[in-house]
Amino acid sequence: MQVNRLSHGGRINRARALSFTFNGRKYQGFEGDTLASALIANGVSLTARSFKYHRPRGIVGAGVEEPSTLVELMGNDASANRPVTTVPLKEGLIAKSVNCWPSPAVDIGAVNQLFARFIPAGFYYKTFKWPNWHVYEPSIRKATGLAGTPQEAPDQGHFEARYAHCDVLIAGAGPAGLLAALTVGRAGLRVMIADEGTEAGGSLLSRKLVIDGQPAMDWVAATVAELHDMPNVKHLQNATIWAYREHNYLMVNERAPENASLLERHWRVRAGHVITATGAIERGMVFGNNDRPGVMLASAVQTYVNRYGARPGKRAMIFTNNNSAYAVAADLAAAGIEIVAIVDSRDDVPEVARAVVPDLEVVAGSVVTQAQGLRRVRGVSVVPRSGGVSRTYSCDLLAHSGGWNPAVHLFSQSRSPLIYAEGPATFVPDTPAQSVSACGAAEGQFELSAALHSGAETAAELCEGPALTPPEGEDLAYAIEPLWRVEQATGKAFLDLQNDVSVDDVHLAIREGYANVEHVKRYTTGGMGIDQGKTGNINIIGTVALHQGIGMDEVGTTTFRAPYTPVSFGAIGGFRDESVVLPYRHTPLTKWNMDQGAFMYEAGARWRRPGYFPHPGEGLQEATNRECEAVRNGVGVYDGSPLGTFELKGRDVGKFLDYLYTNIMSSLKPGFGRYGLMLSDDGLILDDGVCLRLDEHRWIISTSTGHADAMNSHMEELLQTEFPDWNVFVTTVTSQWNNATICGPKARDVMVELGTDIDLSPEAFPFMTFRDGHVAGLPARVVRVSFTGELSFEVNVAPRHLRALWDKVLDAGSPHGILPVGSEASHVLRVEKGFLSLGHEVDGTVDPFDLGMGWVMSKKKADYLGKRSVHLRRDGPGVRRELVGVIPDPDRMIPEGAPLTPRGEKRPTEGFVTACVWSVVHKRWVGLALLENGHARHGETAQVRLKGGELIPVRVTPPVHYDPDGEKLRT
Amino acid sequence: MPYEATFDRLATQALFDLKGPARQLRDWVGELLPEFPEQANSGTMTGGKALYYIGLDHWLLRAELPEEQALIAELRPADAPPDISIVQISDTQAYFRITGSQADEVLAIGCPMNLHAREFGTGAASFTEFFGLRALVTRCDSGFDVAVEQSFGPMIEDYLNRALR
Amino acid sequence: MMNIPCPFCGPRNESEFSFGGPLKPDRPDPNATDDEQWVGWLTEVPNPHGPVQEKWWHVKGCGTWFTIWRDTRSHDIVEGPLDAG
Amino acid sequence: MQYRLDYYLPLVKNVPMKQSYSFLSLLRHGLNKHTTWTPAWRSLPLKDRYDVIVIGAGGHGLATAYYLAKEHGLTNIAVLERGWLGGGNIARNTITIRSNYMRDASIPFYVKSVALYEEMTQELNFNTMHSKRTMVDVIQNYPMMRDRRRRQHIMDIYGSTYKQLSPSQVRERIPALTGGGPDARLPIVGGYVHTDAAVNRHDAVGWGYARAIDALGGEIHQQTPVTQILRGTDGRVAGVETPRGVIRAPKVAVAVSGHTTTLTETVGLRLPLRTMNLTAFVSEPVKPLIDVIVNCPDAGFYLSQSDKGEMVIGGAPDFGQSFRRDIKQHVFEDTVTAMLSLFPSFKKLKLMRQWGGHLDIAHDASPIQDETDVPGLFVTAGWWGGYKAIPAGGLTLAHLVATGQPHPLMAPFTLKRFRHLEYVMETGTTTAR
Repeated sequence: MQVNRLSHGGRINRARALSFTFNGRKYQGFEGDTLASALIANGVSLTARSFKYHRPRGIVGAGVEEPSTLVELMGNDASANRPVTTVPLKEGLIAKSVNCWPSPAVDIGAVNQLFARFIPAGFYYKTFKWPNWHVYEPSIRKATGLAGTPQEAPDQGHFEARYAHCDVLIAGAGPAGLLAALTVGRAGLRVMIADEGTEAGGSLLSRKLVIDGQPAMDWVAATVAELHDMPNVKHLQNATIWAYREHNYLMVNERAPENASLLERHWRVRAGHVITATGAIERGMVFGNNDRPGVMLASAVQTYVNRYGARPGKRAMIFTNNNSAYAVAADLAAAGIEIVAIVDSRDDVPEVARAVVPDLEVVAGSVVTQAQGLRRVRGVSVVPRSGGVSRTYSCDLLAHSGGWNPAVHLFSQSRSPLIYAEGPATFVPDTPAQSVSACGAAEGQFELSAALHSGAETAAELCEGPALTPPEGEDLAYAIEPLWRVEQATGKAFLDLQNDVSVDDVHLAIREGYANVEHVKRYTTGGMGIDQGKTGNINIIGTVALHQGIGMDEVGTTTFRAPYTPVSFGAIGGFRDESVVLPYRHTPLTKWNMDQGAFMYEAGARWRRPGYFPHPGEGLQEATNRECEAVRNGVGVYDGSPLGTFELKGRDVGKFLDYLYTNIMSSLKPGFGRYGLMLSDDGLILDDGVCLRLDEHRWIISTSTGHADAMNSHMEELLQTEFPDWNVFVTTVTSQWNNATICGPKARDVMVELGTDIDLSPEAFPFMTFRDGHVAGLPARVVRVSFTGELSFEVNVAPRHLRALWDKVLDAGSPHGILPVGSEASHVLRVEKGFLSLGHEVDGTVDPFDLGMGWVMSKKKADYLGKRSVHLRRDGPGVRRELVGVIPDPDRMIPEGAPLTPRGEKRPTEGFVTACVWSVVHKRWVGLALLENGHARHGETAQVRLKGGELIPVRVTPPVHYDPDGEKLRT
Repeated sequence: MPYEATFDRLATQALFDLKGPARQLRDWVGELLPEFPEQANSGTMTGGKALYYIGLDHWLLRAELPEEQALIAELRPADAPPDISIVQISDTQAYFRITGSQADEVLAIGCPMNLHAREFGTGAASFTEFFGLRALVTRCDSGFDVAVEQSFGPMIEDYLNRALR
Repeated sequence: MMNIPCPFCGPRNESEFSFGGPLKPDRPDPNATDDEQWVGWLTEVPNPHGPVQEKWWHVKGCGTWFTIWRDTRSHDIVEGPLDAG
Repeated sequence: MQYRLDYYLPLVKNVPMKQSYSFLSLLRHGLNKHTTWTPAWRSLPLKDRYDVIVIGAGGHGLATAYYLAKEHGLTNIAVLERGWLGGGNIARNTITIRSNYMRDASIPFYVKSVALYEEMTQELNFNTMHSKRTMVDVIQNYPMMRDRRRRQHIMDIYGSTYKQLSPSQVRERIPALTGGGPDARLPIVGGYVHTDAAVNRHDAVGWGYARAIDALGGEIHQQTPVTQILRGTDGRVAGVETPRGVIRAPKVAVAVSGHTTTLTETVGLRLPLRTMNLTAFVSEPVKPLIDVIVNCPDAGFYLSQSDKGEMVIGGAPDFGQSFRRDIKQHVFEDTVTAMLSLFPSFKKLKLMRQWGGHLDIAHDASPIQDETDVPGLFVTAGWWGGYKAIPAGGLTLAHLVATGQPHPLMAPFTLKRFRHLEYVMETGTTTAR
C-alpha cells in the first residue's frame, strides 16, 4: 500500500506500477519514481543506520546531495553505496540499506551508541596502540566500508568511452541552462548540454512556478523540443559532468545511453567555453538530533510532494533562516499537509515571505534546539534565541532550510576561485581561470527571474547580436540571515550526517590544536564521505569561524575535487578491455606461430612473439635445447621482423651517424654494414644495431625492437632541434622490411636450395655486407649479420611476401632438419657468444668499456653523444663492474640476477649474474656477470650468494663462451 | 545494430613517403603526381592517385596496389637527388574503411581529433590518434579511411568489432 | 589532457604528442668545457614555478618538434610555437 | 663504498608526553565530555633567531625536526610551514611502506625506514595505525620476473623479505584478482610477496611527529611561508625571510619536495631536480575485500584497501613538469583500464575522490640529501615515493644537520655523486614507486 501517495499530482505515471524489494520486503511504486520517493510513498521512514554510531536514519534530501540513506543494489544492477535519491525505480529492483545488520530496524551495530561518549573524533589515534594496530584492524575493518563489494563484472552490456568537441558545453538543464542553450543554439554554435537528472527542468521539476504566465514545465517542454530540433545541439539527460580538467576538457558520465547494449557512456568533451548552470544545493540546520528520520531538507520535502506526489509526513514543522522554506510551506499546505508552525531564526521575517503563508503560525527569532523521537521525529523543542522557555511542538516531519549553496564544484574544479558573499551568505564563483562562466543559481542567482536573466546574458556574451529577452518568471524574493549552528542545541548536532560528525567533534578538534579547516576535516572526517559534504561542509566552515571568531573567507573552503558524484570505473575504462587493454603487434607469421603451438609471449614494443616451439611433452628447456642444437649443428630460422628499421637519406647522413654512434660510420662503403653502439649524452648505453650503406646518400639502420620508437624520437629531435641545417631525412620502414634469418652451419645450403641470383660465396658476399636480389623468386635484400654467432643470412622481403618465403625456407631446409627458433633459444645462443642484451647486461649503469667493447668508442672523433660523460665517469672514484663469463662449479643453474658478494659474505655486493643458460655447446651451465674489476679477475673463483645464504662458487672467465675468434659467423 | 556504420579492411595500398621541399619534389616527379596541396592536412586527387600534405615538407602518395611497380619506375626512389627522399612504404600501413551515416560517431570513440565537417571537411587528411595509435585519417565518400602501422592491423580490427557490437 | 597547438596541425590532444622536456641551453662544446659546467648542463633543467619553455614532438601527428611556453602551475599555454615574441 | 648493517637496528626510545594517549585517558576525558583535552601542539610566538630552521612541515620536515630534538638535543628549532602542518605530500600519497629495492645503496636505508615506522606508534604515543599487511607483486611479464628475482637475493643480504609466488598462490592471496588468466592480454606469470610492507595513517604520522616535537621543546609555525633564503657576508646561510619577518639561523634545512628549486634559486643555487605531478585516487568504501597491498608493475598500477574500505589506487606520474594538483585524464584512464584488466569486478565500483601531489625527481631519480654549496643550507629532495622514507629521511637529515657529516645510510645520495655522474639507478625497474 502506498499509504503516503497523494491522490493526484506529480510527474509519475500512475498507470504503470513497478514492484521492487527493499531490505527483503516487497513494495510498489510508479514509473517516474526514485527509490526514495517510492519508499516515502510507502511510508518507509527508517531507511538507514549511521556510519559510526549506527543511529537510526531516514531520507534527508531528494538528489545527489543525500547524505543519509545509501543503498546497495543487487542483481544485474549491482552497485554499492548509491544515494537512495538517485536510484530511478525500475521493475524488479532489489535494494538494501548499507552499514546495518540485519536491517535498519534491528541493527546489532547500534550498540555503538552506548559508547558514543568515549569515541569522539579522532579517538582511534589515541588508543588501539597495544600491542599493535594490526591486532584490532580486522574487526575494525569489518565495521567500516559501507556496502558490500561487487562480486563480478556486469554480465550484460558493455561500457563505451568517446571524444566530443563543442563550442559551448552547458552543465545543467534547469531554467538558466536551458535558456543559455537556447541562446547559443539559435546563434548556430555547436552546443552540448548535459544534465544529471532523468528529465530536464532542474529546480522547476520540484517547484510550482510560472513562466510567462504558464506552468514553468510547459516552458521547459517547449524549450527542450526546440533544442531537439537543432542539429547543432546535443542534449543529454542522465548525464553528469563530473570532472573539469585543464584546457576546458570535461568528463561526462551518461548513464542511460539510447544504445541498448551500452551500460554507460563516458564522454571526454573539449569545449570552447563552459557554462556551469548547475543550480544550488540546500544546506541543513544544525540542532540536536537533526538526524532523526523525518528531519528533512525543506526543498526535498517540496520535491517529494510536487514532483512525486508522495507525502513525507502528515504534520510538518518548518525550520528556516531564509525565505525559500515559506514557498515549501505553501506547497505542503496546498497538498493537504498540516503545517504546525514555521520556526524562523530571524527576528524580522520579511513580509514577502509571510505573505505566501498568511494563515500559518510563524515563530520568529526562535530556533529548534532538538528533535524528539528515536526512530521517527515525534516533535521539536523550540526556544527564542534571546532566551526564554522551551516549547514543544508535536509533528512527524521537520522540513528545515539553512539556506542555499551554489553548486560551485565544477567551477572550482576549473581552478577558478570562489569568494564568500555576505548577501546570500555563501561561497560564489569569482574570476574564471579558464573559459568558463556560471549562471543561474550556480552563480548565486536564487530567484527564477534572476536565474533566467543570467542564463540569457551569460550565453549572449558568447555570440553576436543582442541577448534573448528572457521570459518572465515569478518567484519569491530570497533573503537570508545565516545560522551555521544552533547554539542552544541539546543532544548531538550533526554537521556531516554521513560520517557522524557533530559540532562537539569540531570543537574538540580545534581544542586539540587541529584548528586549520583542513585539520578539522581530516581529524573529524567531516566532508570526507561519498557525498563530499554537499549539505554540510559550509556549516563546518561556519562552526570553525564562529569558534575562532574569524570570517568565513579567512577559514576558506576546502578543495573541490573530481568527481562531482561517484562514477563507475567501468565507464571510465570504456571498452578498452580484455584483448585490447594494451596494444599488441603481429608479424605476418604470428598466426603461423600460434598454429604451431609456439609458446607466445609479449616481447619489446608490444610484439607478440614465440618463446619456443615445444613438441608434445616438451617443456621450455627441452624445446630450447633442440632449437639451439639445430642452429649450432645444422640450421634454424627465426622471424626478425620486429627489429626497428629506418631509411636515412641525405648528404649529411654520415656526419649524423658519426654523432649518434660511438664508432665511425661515415667511412662505410656502399654495400657494407657495420655494428654500432649508441650512448645517451649521460654516457649510458641507449641502443645497438647495424648500419647499412645503400649508396652515397641512402642508408638503412636497425635498432633493437624495444627501442625503435625511442630511437625515432631521438633522431628526429636531434635533426629538427639541434641540426636543422643538416640534410638528413628519416623514414620508418620497420614494417616495409620483414625478415627470415637463416642461421647455422647449413645456412648457405638452404640459401642455395631456395634459389637466388646472389653470389653466396664468402668472397663475393662476406660477413657484414648485403646484397639486393631475389631469393626463392621474391625480391629480397640479404644481409650477412649474425646475432647467434653462426653463419647467417637475414633475408629481408616485403611483409606481403614473408609468409611465402617462410614456407619455402622450411621446405628448403627440411633435408637439413631446419627448425624455427624462438626467443629463448636466441637468448641462449647470444649468451654463449657473450653478445650484450639491453635487458640483461645493459641495466642503466654500464658503459662500453665495462662490456669489453672499448674498441667501439672512437678515439678519432672529437665529439659524439656520450663521449665526454663516459670518460668523466671513468675518471671518478667509482669501481666499475665489468662483464665476465661465469662457470658455476659445481655445474648448476644460477638464478639470473643473483648477486656476487666478496667471499660470499653477507655484505654489499660486488656484482650480479646477468644471465645463465644451459649451453648446448659445452653441455653445462654457463653465465655472464657484471663483476667489480671483472676484467682483471679472469681465472679467479667468485661467490654467488643466494637468498638464505646458499653460495655458488663460479669460475670467472672471459665473456665469450663459444667461438671467441668469430670464425663461424664469418664462414 | 548500435551504430549505423560498418568497416572493412582494405587491401594493401601503394604508398610512397615523399620528403623535401615541394619545388624539388615537383622537379623530380614532373607531371606524374596530383597537384601538391597547399593547405596542411589536406589532399588532392588525380587519376586514382591521392597526394596528402601530412607534415612540414612531407607528403604521402597513395594509389591502388597494381600501380605500385609503375610508380616505382617513374619515381625512381634510388636515383632521387639528396634534397628529396622518396621511400616505398606500402606494406607499413594497414588500411580500414569505416562508412555509414554514423561513421563519425564510431571514429569519435577512438579518435580525439575534431572531426566536424567545419574542421575536417572534404579532402581532409591528417595523422592523428586512433585507439591510442598513430593513424592517418582521411575523409572518403561516405565515411573515413584510417591507416595504422601494419603490425597493429589485427588489434584495430579487434577494436572496431568491439565498437560495433 | 592539454590541447597543444602544433605549428602544422593546429590544436590537438596532448595524447598525440610526446614530451621532450624543458628546453635547455645549447649543448656546450664538450672539449671546451670544464667538468662542473658539463655536469651542470647535463643534469640541471629549468624547473620554474611558472612559465617554462619546453619541447614537444607531434609523434602521432605530423612529426614536428616544437616548443611552447607552459605555466607549470596551471598548464596554461602562455605562448604557442606560432605566437610572436 | 661501504654500507654498514648496524645502522638499521631498530631504535626505540619513547618520548615522554605531557598528556598521554591511551584507552584509559579516553575514558577519563570522556567523563568530562572531552572538554579537558589540551592541544597536541601549541602555537608559540615566533622568535627572530633559532639554532636550526626546517622549512616545510610535511613528513620529511617534521621527522627531521623530531630527530634533531630527540637524537641531538637541538630544541631551539623551528619548522616553518607555508600552509598547514602535515599538508605536504604526506597528505597526498598512497601510504605504501616497503623496502624492496634493487641496489646496495638503497635497500639498507629503506629497511631502516620500515623499522622506524613499525616502532612509531609506541615511540610517539600516537596510533599511526601501522598495518603490516604485506605487498604482493603481480607479475605479467618475464623480464619483470627477472627483475624481481634479482631483488630477492640482494634484499636478503639486508634483511628485507621477498619470496616468489606461483600464479595460483597469487590468486589465493588476492581472491578478487580474477583477471590475468591464461588467455588474458598479459597473463599472470607469477608474483612476489614482500612481507615487510605496510600501510598506515598518513595524518597520524604528521600529527604524531608534531605533538612529539612540541613535547621536546621544538616549535612549528604554520602559515609562515619562506620567500627568500638569506646568506651572510661570509657566504653562509644566515636565515630566511617570511611575511612575518626575518628569522635568523646558522643552519637551514629545506624539506619542501616539489618546491625545492623554487627556494634554492633564491640563493642562486641550481639543483638537478624537476617537479612532477603524481596522482592517486580512491574508490567508494566497500566491505573488506583485499587485505594486502597489490602492486601490478606490468599493468602499471598498485592498490590497497584502507581501513575505511576505500580502494586506494596509484599509477604513473604525468609527463612534464607540473605544480598543478590535478590528474591528467589520459594518465588516469590508463591506470583505470589496467586495474579493470586484473579486477574486472571493479567495473561496478565507483571513483570517489582523486588528488595529486608534487614530487621532485632528481636527474637519476634517486634522492638527494646533502649540505649545498651554500654552507649551512641543507636539502632533502628527490623523494619520488618519499612517504616510505619519512622516518629514515628525517633521521639522516638530522644527523647531517647536527654533525655536518652525511649519515652512512645516506652517503650514496649526496650531491657529490653527480660530479662524476655516479648515478644511483633504481628506475626502469618498476612503474610504481
